[in-house]
Amino acid sequence: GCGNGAKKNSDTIVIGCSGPLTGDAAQYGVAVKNAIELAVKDVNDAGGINGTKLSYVFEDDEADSGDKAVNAYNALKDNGMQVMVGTVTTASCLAVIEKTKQDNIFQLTPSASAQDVIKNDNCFQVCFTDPNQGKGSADYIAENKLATKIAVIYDSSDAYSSGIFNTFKSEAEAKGLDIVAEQSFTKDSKTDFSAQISAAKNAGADLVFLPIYYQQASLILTQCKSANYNPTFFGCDGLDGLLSIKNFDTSLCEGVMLLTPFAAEAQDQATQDFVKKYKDAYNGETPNQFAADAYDGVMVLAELMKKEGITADMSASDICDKLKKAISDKDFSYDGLTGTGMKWGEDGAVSKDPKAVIIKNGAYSALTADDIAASTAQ
Amino acid sequence: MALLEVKNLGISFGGLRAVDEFSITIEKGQLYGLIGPNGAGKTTIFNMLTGVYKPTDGTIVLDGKNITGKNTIEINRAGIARTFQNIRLFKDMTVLDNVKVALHNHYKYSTFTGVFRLPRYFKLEKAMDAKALELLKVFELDDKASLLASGLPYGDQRKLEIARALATQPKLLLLDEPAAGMNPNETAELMDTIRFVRDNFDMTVLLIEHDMSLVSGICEKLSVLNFGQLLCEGKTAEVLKNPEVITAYLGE
Amino acid sequence: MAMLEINDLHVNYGMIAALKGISFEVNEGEVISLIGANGAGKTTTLHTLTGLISAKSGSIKFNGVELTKTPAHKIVEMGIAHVPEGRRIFQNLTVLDNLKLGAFTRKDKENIPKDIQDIYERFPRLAERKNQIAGTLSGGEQQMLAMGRALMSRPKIVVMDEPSMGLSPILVSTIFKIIEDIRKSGTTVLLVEQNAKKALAISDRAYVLETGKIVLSGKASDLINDESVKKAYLGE
Amino acid sequence: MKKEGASAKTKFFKPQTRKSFITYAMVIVAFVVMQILSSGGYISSMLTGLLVPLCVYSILAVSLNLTVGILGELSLGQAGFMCVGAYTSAIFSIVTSETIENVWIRFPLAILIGGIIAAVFGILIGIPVLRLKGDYLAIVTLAFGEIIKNVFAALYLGYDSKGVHVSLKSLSNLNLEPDGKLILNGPQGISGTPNDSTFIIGAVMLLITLIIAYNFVYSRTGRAVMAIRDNVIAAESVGLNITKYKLVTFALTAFLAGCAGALYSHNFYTLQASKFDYNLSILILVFVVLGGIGSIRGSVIAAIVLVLLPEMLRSINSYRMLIYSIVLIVMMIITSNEKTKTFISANTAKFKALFKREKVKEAE
Amino acid sequence: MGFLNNLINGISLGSIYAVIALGYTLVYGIAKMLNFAHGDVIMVGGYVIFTCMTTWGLNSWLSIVLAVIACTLLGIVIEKVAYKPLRQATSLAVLITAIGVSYFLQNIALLIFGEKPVNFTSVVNVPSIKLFDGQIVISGETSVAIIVSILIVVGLSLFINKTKSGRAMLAVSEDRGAAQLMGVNINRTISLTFAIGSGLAAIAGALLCSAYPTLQNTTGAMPGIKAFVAAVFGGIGSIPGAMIGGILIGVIEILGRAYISPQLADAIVFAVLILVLIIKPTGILGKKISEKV
Ligand SMILES: Nc1ncnc2c1ncn2[C@@H]1O[C@H](COP(=O)(O)OP(=O)(O)OP(=O)(O)O)[C@@H](O)[C@H]1O
Ligand SMILES: Nc1ncnc2c1ncn2[C@@H]1O[C@H](COP(=O)(O)OP(=O)(O)OP(=O)(O)O)[C@@H](O)[C@H]1O
Ligand SMILES: CC(C)C[C@H](N)C(=O)O
Ligand SMILES: [Mg+2]
Ligand SMILES: [Mg+2]
Repeated sequence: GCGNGAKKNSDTIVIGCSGPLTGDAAQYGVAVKNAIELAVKDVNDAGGINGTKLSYVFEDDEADSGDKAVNAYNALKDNGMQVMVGTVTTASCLAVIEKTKQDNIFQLTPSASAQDVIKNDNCFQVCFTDPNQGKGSADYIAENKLATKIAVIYDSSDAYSSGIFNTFKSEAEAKGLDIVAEQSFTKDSKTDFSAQISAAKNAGADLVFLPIYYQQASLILTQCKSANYNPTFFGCDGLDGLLSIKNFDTSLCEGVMLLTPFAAEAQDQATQDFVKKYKDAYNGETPNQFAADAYDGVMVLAELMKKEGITADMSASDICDKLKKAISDKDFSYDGLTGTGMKWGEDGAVSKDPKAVIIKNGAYSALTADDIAASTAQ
Repeated sequence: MALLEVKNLGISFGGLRAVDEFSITIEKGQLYGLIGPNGAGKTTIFNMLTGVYKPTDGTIVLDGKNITGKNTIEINRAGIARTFQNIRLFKDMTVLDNVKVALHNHYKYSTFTGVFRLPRYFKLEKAMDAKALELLKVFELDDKASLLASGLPYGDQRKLEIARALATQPKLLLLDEPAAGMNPNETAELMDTIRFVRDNFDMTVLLIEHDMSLVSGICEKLSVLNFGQLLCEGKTAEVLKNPEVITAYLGE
Repeated sequence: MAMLEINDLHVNYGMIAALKGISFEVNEGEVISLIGANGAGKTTTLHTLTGLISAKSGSIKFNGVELTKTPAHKIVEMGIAHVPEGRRIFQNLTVLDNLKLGAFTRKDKENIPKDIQDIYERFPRLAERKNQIAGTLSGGEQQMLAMGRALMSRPKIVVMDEPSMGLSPILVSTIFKIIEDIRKSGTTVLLVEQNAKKALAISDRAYVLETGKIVLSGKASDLINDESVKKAYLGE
Repeated sequence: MKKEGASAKTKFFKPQTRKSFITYAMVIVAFVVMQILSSGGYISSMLTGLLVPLCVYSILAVSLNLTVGILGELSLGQAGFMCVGAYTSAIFSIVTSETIENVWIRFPLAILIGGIIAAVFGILIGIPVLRLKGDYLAIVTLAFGEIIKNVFAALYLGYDSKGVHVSLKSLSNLNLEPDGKLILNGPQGISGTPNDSTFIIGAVMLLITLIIAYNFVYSRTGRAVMAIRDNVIAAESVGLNITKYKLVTFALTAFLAGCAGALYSHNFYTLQASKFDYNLSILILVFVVLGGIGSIRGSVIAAIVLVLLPEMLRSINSYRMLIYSIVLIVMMIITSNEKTKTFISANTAKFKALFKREKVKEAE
Repeated sequence: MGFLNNLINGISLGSIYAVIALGYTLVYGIAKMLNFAHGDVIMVGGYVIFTCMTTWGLNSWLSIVLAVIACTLLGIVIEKVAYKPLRQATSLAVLITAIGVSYFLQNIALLIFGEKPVNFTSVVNVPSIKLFDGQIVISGETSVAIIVSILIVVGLSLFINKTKSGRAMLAVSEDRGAAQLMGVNINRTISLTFAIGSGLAAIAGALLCSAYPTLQNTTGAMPGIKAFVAAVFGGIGSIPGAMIGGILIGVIEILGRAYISPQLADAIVFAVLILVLIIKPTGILGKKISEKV
């Protein structure tokens, strides 16, 4: 560890996070940043950590996988970060995990979902691990006999998307599902999906699995419609946000199924409260699942800190040692926006139940046997 | 044996027969002039002699070696150097470096030697500096050696081009309108320089020029080109009296 | 009042002073020569005149209008045409297109074809090559094109920078004849020439430029007999 | 005039030698200062973390300047060469991390391998492409860089008892045995690269790069390359082999970029190919142009300033990149506008004259 | 049938590239600069239309007209502020400034419109054409894009060859100094070029965002690069070349994706580009400019 000669604000406990605030992926970084701000405020309003206030610092890493991510991390350290709720994306996270390990800083990423992110013992995730989602999706489709012929459209240049795809594929094979079309796109060509759609259509796929983000998914839905192709669409948490795209014809989403821990349109009180608070604070924006993950992340931390009696003058390393143990304690569990009874193992992965939801009448609703019957009947 | 023997050279551009059936023989040590109206094809002949254009017909033999159809680099190595009608210097390099570049094929050391500055580098660079300065002195450019070529006045640029051509140590020097843009005094100086070069470097010179004072002052023989074809050739004084040459080219 | 009045003109290239305060004038209908050695500043003078480079100080008045503050394209409209050193023809356009661009500022569209015919008569070679890409013309042909192009704007005054450079003797005579024709047709000419003898022969007056300063001026017929001019510029 | 020429000759150093030695001295001084400061704990983690990347970007800028400034060709593929160097050297280090334990042997080897393979790529792309000029060459180099990036991003590579497995499709197509070792994981890139890069190595590499660059420029080859830049036809007419020298320059640029890539990849545990996109190539070009085309020292200074700038602007977060862009435009205009350029050169000349006079006085 | 479908998809993607490439090539051909900010002007056009239609509820025609006006003005302003001071500078310096402008536009848009992508309502209400019982569908956006790009090609060619301003552009593209000597107002001509180029960018923005209805501050970047590739492919500076280049790039991209490998489709496009340029170093319709020695 190099000189920790940074200014240290001694009366608050400083949470740090880095994520993209500029560039292509800025929306994810901003969502997480907003949610952290909201959560920190909520914690402080409720009396802070045994009286000590929380504060946060957020740095732009442009979702970079190299020096920019490390720069952002170092800037956080210089700003007195004691615990990290980050980073937002896998790319940047992989670039800093060894640093947090060296510096012994506790790291709880809200949204970086690759498996490798949590390979060190000081790193934990709020979101699902990509392979889990891939496996979960394949299992769900197989168990509910949603389809016989499946097409996949994924982003081969993205770790999240190809991570899910890789495990989905092997699990699907194991479960005897028939993947008739494996179509990918890349970061550089993510607006035109005509070739992928026509491949899926020609292969006669009746379900298209979309382990991608909602923005591309919305284009795929639009383009499928104009290509006269109406399969069942199935996706993961990345699809959350579909309904809140400004000015998007949400009727196209009718019948889209997804496995997600969070849905902004869900009717439970906690979600409703959070969504309302978020909308009020940020020009009526609807929070996506990463915002929810980040909110949960801060809340989990606050809970643990209270329990461990963390104070502002503790060193990052001491805090890390305490929180590491506390979070993977068998008795610790947390009920949050993205799941009830969330628990963490020593591997750093979270165990929580994904909800299978379907978009019906412009809102999410839990997936029922009837829905499944209806969709397979088509 | 003649130094340069060109037989039946010809080239076309699209439909235009720019040069046709052109032959010329130049003896070693001669100062030979190529004249003719604008657009007659003089520069085009230079371009074929130096491999810029590939002739469609004919042969070019230099010092007994057939160089027809060879590329510019091979031809330069075989012994022909030239200047250009529209000056082509290495503008962003110093006067000295312009000449040193042309010494390239005579002072060889590898890129590796250069990058790691082995002793050979220092030895050869020193020799090149000396040689280049010696050449520049001939053209009275030695005190401008460290200036950028682009900053030189027009007349000096022409002289530098000749110095650069000489540095490749050719057997035959082609000069394309060396006196263009010079006033009579400067032209007279240039004539002395060309003679000096011929005598002291054992050079053979073929030049294109429209300035009759230079042509009649230094050329021993002339070929006159008109519409791509040889109009006449012979001793300078005689050619300049030829009535056909007078009507086609000289006027009055 | 003279048509063109240049007063104490200074021009710099970066740190280098190319013109160090020159003054001269050109009257309507005259042919004026500027002579001088290489690098004396002749081209620089003409470039400043037509606005291609800007003056450091001094003034240039054309029929009373200050040119140093006028943008180049306005200067052309006012009736000054420039045959630049090195020709500067449009390399990738045809001969005809080049001539048409010469008439760019003209409002009398209907007369343009006739003027093109006139140019073709003066330079028959251009008529033969009217559809050739100008960049592939021989040097002499390009010079003819540059002159023809300048005349297409029907200027009040033509400034010419070494128009005889690279031309065959017969064409040099032609060019000087054309210059005389031009002056006869009422156009004023400001001529920069290395061929001082010929230039002086057709000029009314001349100025001698040396390293950015005018060192001598007077009637052309006087200068041609001046010993120092003879020695320095006429090669006698 | 004459006098000056004579006295220049008697001077011990040629002006170019002086120029290069000043640059070396600047790098060494900067290195020593940073070392002292960091050992005293006076610099922030951020600056400490930036030291190696600063060396990397400086090397990249200097090497690109050889192609852009000395050869005069616009290349937008620098990131591609860097990517090749970064990946191949990292693969080498991962594979050999157990067999060659001595870092001082392994890492230089890795850097060399990265550089050499990148140079091979440089030649491969160079041969067909050198017929092209200007913007056509630029687009082809950009295309080449994008191809490299896309292929590496799609590449899965691993080895097990049965040998090496490669796939361009997906992890499962790799058919790796459970005990196998995965080296390249498609878009997730490469991970587990030993962190061998240190500031010392970076600074030494930068110094070597500068020496190579300066010596190259002021050698027979460099002169030939500049002649080609200034006038191809004239260069041919004095017998220069155009293709050869273009290739040599291209290969050298690629080699140095590859070495920089190696330094870069060994500064992180993981690396993804998406990093090496055309934006990175453009960024490096920005360094070169802003530092002054053909000015090697300028490249280094511009690289350092422009890498530090956005980091310095962190406190204004959302306006950071906006300000950066404005600064870039303004700097470009100041350094390239005729009027401001004359103004600056006039004033630096005055300043220098003043300085000289004082020196003379001192001497007296 | 599948092939036909892919071909049509390729043409529809390509026709969008073509419209963008036309603006690119115009500015390049005349101002002799690679305007890297062109793609971002497209993005601005998209946002203007979005604001007009969605926020203010104007109709699509009016919105397009407003966007064209806005982008034209923007083009002129950018030219005046950022490029004009660099008239005498190297083209590389101008290129870097253009990159600065590109960053500037992206980040200013980020501040104004936020980081979240918005969904764009298509400005096209031409019905799609269905062939073979709907097995092949040509969307309205595609037909419009093709027609628009043809109109632009014809319009620009006529403008350049037949009008006085057009001839001024030709002269400026050849030799600025000489053009000045002909009485051409260089600044005005370059401004006009930027105005037209940016106006075309607004139209390209309308078409791009209609066909692929999502819009964020980086929307223009990648299509800008692809269009640059298309312009070079067709022979940069050549107006019909830009159109042909655009369509070919689109078709190659889609066919590559469909028949070779979706992951490597971009790599394939670039590889084909390299191949074509090796065979024909000035692009498909680029004229070979040989230098007379
Ligand atoms: N690359 C080319 N393409 C087409 N025509 C050409 C080309 N090069 C030369 N020509 C034509 O060939 C003829 C001869 O040109 P060349 O340059 O050899 O003339 P020249 O005798 O040198 O004239 P000058 O004395 O005016 O320089 C001219 O009519 C010219 O237009
Ligand atoms: N672009 C330039 N940059 C720097 N110096 C220049 C530039 N153009 C001309 N000069 C210098 O300015 C001085 C005057 O040059 P100018 O071209 O006006 O001379 P000239 O009388 O036309 O000569 P010539 O007969 O050779 O055409 C010369 O010393 C020349 O080197
Ligand atoms: C915020 C998301 C884009 C992050 C994504 N789950 C990742 O791992 O990269
Ligand atoms: Mg000629
Ligand atoms: Mg001159």
